[in-house]
Amino acid sequence: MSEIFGFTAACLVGLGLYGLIVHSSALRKILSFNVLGSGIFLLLGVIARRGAAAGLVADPVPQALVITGIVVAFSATALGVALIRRLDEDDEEEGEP
Amino acid sequence: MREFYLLAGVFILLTVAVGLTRVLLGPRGADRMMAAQLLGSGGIAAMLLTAAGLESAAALDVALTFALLAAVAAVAFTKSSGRAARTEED
Amino acid sequence: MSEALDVFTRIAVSLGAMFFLAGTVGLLRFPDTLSRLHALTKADNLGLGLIVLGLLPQVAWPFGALKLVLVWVLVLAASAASSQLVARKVRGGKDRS
Amino acid sequence: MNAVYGLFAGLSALLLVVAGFAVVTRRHFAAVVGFTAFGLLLSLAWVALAAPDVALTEAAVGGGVTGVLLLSASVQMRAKMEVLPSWGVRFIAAVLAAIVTAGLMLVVLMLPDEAPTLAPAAKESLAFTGMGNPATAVLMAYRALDTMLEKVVLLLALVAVWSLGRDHFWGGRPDFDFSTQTSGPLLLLARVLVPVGVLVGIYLFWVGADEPGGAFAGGALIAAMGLLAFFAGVARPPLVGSGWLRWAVVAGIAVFLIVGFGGFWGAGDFLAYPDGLAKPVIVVIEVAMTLSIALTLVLLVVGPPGRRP
Repeated sequence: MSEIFGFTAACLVGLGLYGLIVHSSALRKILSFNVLGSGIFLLLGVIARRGAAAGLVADPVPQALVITGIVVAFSATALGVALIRRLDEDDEEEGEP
Repeated sequence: MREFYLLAGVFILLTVAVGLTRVLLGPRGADRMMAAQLLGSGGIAAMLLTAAGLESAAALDVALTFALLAAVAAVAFTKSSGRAARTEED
Repeated sequence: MSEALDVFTRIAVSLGAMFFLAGTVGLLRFPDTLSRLHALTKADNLGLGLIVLGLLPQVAWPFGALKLVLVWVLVLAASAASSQLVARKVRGGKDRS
Repeated sequence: MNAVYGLFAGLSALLLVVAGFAVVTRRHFAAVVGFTAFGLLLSLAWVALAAPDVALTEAAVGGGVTGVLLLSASVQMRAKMEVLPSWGVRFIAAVLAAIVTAGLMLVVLMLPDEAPTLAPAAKESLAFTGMGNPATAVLMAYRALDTMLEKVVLLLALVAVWSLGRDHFWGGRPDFDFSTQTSGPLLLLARVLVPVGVLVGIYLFWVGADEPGGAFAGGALIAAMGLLAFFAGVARPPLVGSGWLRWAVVAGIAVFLIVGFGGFWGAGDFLAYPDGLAKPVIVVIEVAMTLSIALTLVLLVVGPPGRRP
């Protein structure tokens, strides 16, 4: 039954990819990239749920991987936002509209 | 009884998700923020019901985390929606 | 005894769900921001309150119950404070223009 | 069970609608609101997938600190609406995305019936560490090296963010956007919520050994409370140049490394825990990690120094 989330994950990856291509502003690209990443995490979650064995309801290894992944994704997002801000400031100083 | 919890949770989630159209309609930043706030408390309610329905005690902790973060998000939205509105007026 | 409690839970949770429905309808149909705020706070406080009340007899005593009540109190505090902030913002905007 | 099926289907539909909204809408502010709502729904999905640890981390990191970060960025942008490319470009992008989605769906359908799993191996490490929560055992014992390197990634990201500050601001406080105005209700909220939130964060970290929770969820929750304190004006972002801050930020990695090299002497390998002492050693690492994570997340959100020291 957890395969439903597998399909959802596939759609999320598609949505994120679409946003990553069509958006021109960096902020929206970052946001789309996060949606894409969430799709991949969700896929790992489905794989973890299918790997239930040895008395555990799910395989904890992919789950731990996702926990690490969420934090790494956040670090990348924070760095991206900091870059956008600095770019904006520099644009303003050069007097661009 | 477990079925009842889960169905009630899904019902609340779908209801407040319809309210999200306010985010589209606006017109003020405050209206958008209120829709998100409604989704927040609806999500907390759904999480509590899921905790009961799936008999997962840990889901209660997730609901607790939600409750705390809903407040942070609400404050951040109010502060920034005011800013966004002001710059829109400029 | 436990059957009576189950009936109580069903009634309280259903009522709570109704308040969420009412809050959503109000948020979508009420004409101005302040009355929408009124609808929203009803859903927040009463809807969630009734659900917490309904679930209280069903959770582990005492820590589960304590967490449930804590969730409700936190949402109440957050909703009260942010309603104030929203209302001030809306009124402040009107005064200026 | 039909109700579980309903929950899965309902959650999936909502996830897609909200994510679609966040990606497609032209208004930046609405997109960020949508993304925060998406984080909330995602963490419900994690509970449904029997992964409460991930749900907690997603709620605290995805919904909390990422939301505030993106919001502060969207507020600063001068253009409030997105300019989308022509209809044709969007169509081609949609087709491309649909192909990738279809491919992934095929993969989901073709997943082997007998799912490969590392659960038995993780279960073994569970017995060795004396912990009750398999996810924490994997993070701290079975794959501890990954967790340590991930802390290094966080630190590197912070170094990179700080390096984007201007030279004359170096050593000053970060200029966190909306910390200028405060009001009564906000002050009250911060004074009530921040202590409770920090307490819940410590609780999450503490039960993480045996129940869902752990250093990441606890640290992220404490970080969100720090942001709330900045919003209300009851605390200010710290001076970037201060010595205590640097020690606190590297504390997690430092303890990890000390334990790691201590492993050569005590147990014969890098990051090997001595017999019988695994649990106390892990708790010491986790305390330092929670502190470092909370602080690093806050510093990543508030950004590089923006005021003169």
